[in-house]
Amino acid sequence: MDRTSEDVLVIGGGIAGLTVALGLAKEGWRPWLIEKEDRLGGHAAAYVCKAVEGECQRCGACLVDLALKEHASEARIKTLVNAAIERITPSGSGHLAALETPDGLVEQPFRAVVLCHGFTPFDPRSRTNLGYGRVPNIMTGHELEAMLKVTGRVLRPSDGAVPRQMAFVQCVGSRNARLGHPYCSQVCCGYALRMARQIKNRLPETDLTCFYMDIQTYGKDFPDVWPGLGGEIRFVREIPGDYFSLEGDRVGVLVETGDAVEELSFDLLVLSVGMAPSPDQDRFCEWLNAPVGAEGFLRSDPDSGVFVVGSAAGPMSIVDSIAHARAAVRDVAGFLEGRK
Amino acid sequence: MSQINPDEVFDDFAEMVAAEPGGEAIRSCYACGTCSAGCPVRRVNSAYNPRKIIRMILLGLKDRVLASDFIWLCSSCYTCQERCPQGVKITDLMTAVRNIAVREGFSPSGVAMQADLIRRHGRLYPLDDFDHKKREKAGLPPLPSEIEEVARLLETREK
Amino acid sequence: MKLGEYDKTVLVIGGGPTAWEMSRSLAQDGIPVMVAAPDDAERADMPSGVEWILGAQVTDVIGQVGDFAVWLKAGGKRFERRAGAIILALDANRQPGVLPAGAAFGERIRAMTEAEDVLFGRQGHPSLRRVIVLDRLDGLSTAASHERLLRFAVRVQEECNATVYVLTSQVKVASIGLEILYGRLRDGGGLVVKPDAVQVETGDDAVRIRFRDTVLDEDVVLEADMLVAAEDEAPSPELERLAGVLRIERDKQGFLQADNVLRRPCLTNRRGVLSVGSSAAPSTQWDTEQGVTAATVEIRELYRWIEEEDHPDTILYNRDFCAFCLTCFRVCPHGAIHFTDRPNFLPLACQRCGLCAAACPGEALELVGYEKETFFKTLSSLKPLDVEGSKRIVAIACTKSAGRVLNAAPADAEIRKGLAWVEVQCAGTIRTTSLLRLLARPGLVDGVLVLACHNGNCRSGTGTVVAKNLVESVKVLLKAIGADPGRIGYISTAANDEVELARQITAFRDGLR
Amino acid sequence: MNRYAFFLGCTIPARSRNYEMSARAVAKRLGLEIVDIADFGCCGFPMKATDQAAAGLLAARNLALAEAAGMDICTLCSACTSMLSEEAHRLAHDAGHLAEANRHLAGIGRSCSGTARVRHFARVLIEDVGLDRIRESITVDLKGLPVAIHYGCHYLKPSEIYPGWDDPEAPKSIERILEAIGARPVAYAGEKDCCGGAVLVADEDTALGMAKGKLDHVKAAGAKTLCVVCPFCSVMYDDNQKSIENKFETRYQIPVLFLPQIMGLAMGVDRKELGLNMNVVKTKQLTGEILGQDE
Repeated sequence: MDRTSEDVLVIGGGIAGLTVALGLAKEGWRPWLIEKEDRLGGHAAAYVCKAVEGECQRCGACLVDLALKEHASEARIKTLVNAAIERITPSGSGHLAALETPDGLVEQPFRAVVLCHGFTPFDPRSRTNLGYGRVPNIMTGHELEAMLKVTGRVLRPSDGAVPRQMAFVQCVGSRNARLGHPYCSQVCCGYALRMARQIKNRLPETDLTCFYMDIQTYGKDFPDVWPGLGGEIRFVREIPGDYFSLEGDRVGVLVETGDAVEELSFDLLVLSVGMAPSPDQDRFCEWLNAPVGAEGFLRSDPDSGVFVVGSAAGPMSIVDSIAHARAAVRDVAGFLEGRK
Repeated sequence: MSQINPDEVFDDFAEMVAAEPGGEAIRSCYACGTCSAGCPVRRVNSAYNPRKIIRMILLGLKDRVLASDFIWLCSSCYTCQERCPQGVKITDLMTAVRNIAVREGFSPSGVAMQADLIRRHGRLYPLDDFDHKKREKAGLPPLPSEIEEVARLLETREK
Repeated sequence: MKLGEYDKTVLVIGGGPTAWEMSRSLAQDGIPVMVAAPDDAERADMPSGVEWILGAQVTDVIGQVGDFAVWLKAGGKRFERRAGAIILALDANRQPGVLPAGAAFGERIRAMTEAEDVLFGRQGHPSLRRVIVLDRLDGLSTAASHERLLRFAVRVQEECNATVYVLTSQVKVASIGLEILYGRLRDGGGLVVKPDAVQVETGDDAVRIRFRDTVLDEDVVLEADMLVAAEDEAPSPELERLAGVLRIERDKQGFLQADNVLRRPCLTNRRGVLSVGSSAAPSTQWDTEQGVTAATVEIRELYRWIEEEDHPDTILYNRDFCAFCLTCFRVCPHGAIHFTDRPNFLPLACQRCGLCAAACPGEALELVGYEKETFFKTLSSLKPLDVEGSKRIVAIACTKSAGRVLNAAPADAEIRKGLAWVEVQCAGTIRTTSLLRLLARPGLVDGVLVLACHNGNCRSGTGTVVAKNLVESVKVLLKAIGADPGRIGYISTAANDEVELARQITAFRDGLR
Repeated sequence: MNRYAFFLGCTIPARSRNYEMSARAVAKRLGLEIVDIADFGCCGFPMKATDQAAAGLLAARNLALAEAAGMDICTLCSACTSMLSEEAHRLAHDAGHLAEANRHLAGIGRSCSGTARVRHFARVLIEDVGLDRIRESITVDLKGLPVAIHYGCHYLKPSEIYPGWDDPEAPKSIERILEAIGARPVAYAGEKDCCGGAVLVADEDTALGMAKGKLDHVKAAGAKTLCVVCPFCSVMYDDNQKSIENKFETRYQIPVLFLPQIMGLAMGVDRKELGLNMNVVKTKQLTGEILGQDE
């Protein structure tokens, strides 16, 4: 089997795309890896290490760095960053991709296309009752990640003060039939509670509340973590109904408490936004007529050499994206080798 | 302390509500509390609690719900319905439950009276001579005292 | 047993669906498979090219990837086979949760597995009006157990058309498809409640359950034809035995994969010994599918690696200093040392952490590339820059984490101010003498840092702990001789943890006298 | 020039003539031709609780009348707006429902095709008249009169029947009109809260309690008047203000004006023509301040 020909296009240089490309390269293939941003790593590269007192919390964010390291020493992958896809058209038994690269337009036929375009964080602006963008000091979990990653601290956007009272609201944009998101985003309980633990550990006087419906079991250490969390974080099994601004740019919410509706207020409120299909999905769906699954994410179509991997295929943690991508290597290689 | 007993449970009550226009999505409820937290009525009168009402229906507490006063407390402001993450049309659901209650013979006098007025006059407030004079004095155009066509429409329908 | 013969056959341990999927996946890729099935139930539709050894138990394993000698016990006989790799693919071992006080299993109260037989078995579906599924209420259920719980509940609903009540504390739907399954349960009239204070009373005609409905804040008493106790995946005793035979790490619960993201999806501490599905962790169908397929990819890569690259010795052994104390054999996290009349260091199994060399009391071992003399030379050649107003620090950094951060940081970055460092394969390989040599350079070095990976994120598993203990012991030493223990410090970090690492290094620097 | 079938419903012609008068006055000044259709009856809203199918039929009948007259409906009452819009929405999107409605309408010799468009007076002002023309019509400087806006519920919700209209969670439409006429909308807590009007029949205490909460916030915010666009809301805040003051032993004296009443003032329309003397809470002092004279 001639593996020197460049037969497979991997779209998206996030953890899934990197892992698939590396796996295929190890199998001897010469995949193209195309990324629209100017750097590889995707969302996960912007996530913070959530270790607490030297204990890894199994978030997997550091695994991206490993993949990048491996990628740097892998000659078989042809990597294009800052590159866009003009379009993909059927050609013979394969796909002809027109790629907009920094050094001009490139047309290249591929037998297989691996879609690793990832997800897009749910935009809370589309549910205006959440007050995001309208009420000061309401931020998303992704914004909190970025802040911790860059500064190592949590500060209120409005005045840069250290928040004493913080709240997380879970399932924002997830488990939501109204939005056509009939899925749990899988990662939000993990990232919110891991960050909460880290914040609590660095600033013990911070008062943390978590509004939720169901806490998902994340990571193998959950049985050790969960029972104790109650002491560090106040868990309220309620989703607030109203979000508004109060004196001193505090965030007010109305919450059902069982016997009354209480107004609670916080210095900072974090919306644990979930994963939504990437806006790029529609184009790929059209070009490759890949099927869309019940959850609204693309599905693989192995017979025509189209594979959807990682969070492009559905909500997935970093660790699960890697598992999915490792497994995909076999399917893609199998296709290229002419096996099913 | 009150307790819900097996003999209060009608397995098909939720189905009955789901079959009524507006009640379709009731089973999608996650009991997340968004509705109750935002409810302006619930804040003033804790007897009204949309999440509890939905739970009672899902549990099948037919008599308790239909004979209650609380189903008549919804101000139909749609705050909950606009926000429900599961697309439960809570306001419309309350209308559905009220309709069932009326059919089963429970309805507050005021509500029945309103319906009766409209059936008879086609208006909630039939205009009497006093009203006509007032309107004339205010330079407002004359209007018919009642709209008998409405009565006819409802009769032909009920036939 | 003899080693040194490369064999591609993969030994799959397990006799159920997971093992079957695993062997089929390997067979499809043309990899010879031998399955050691603990049970002796014949399986129809056996994948072709798969040798299925029924009632087999693996009793002993030595060797390295591509070259394992395996002892099996089956049909009363004990015999040796060879394998290139070993995959643990045992199915879930399920245990019902604890019933509330006073309740006991019987006609009307059954564990889910049993209930499945009764309700969907040959004798067809008994007509039921109501079924209650009682899950554990401590919130520790998993997506795996709830995938099964929801499937069961939906099936009862659709096949026995009964009303189903599910009592749980947290609905676990963090796996593709589960939320939709949960929706199907609700749409079909199923009700999920998150109760407090559950009591169960059994009568002859029905089972009654009393609980506090946390939404209504009232006590509810429900009557049902059957109460079904949900089950969790628990590690079987067989897993514990195999962990010993194969010398692989287990997680806190006892599953055959350490709680370490570097091991996911299917790796263990031993190269060529893989763990998939319920052998590694409570697994949903999705988890198992990914694990099985990823394991196949792993095997393909391992064999290619064995064939295409040369594998020189990784450990230099000096017999004169060896006390045959087996320390190296004990500390090796990767099962890379096979002890005969002497320790044999298996190059295909060794992952070059160097823990054995560091632990060897006679200093009879050296990790190639980190020989004592040359390493000490590097250490003594370390010259922290004399930055105005800054203390001088020398660090020994794990190449997997801190090394990455320091190399990535620009030369003028705060984190590198007055810092010189040397990288090691694992912080656990640092010797006391190395640290003392560095500390013994006052005027040149103000402080010494050991930079390791976070605990639970160490490739060699134990390296982090070893390094931390080492630093503690040196502190004690310094105290004992009246020196300042503040001169040495331990920091753990990750390759993407630069901000926090910088903060801690600065804190250490500022703490130096 | 635009013509509209003017839908008054039941409450306005009998109980809120000041709303009707001011709306007609403003419409005249802005060149809106509003046509009275004598046969218009109850919108159906009050029947919803008893029999939503019958309620829908009443709405369909009114829509049929508007269709026959070939005009869009312009409403003043928010309840009417939502009832009629909801039915129009169903007739337009549910063929089965349309057929069913026509089957019954045939009994009274009427029919509808589900094309009738229903909009609230304020929406017509913004969409068809436009803020510029409203600005041009201003003759009296309101000097940033602090006004608290009560949007109410049915003016905005359920949003699915008002495609392309204001955001119920952060409404702006009335604010824009008031700014255009030189008033100053003041934010206050609980701005989106319901007046409680629909609960009045079932439980007066609850209804009044809801209205009280609003009045407290409006007072705290220092607004000089509360602006409403629905007769039910007016009943709660204006007609019932006194009883709320007595019931809860407090005092507000907050004039409650219909949007067109405030607009009329800015257009220099005479108090009487705007029916300002019919408001329950006296408006003299307020208008005096605005017009810079003590009448």
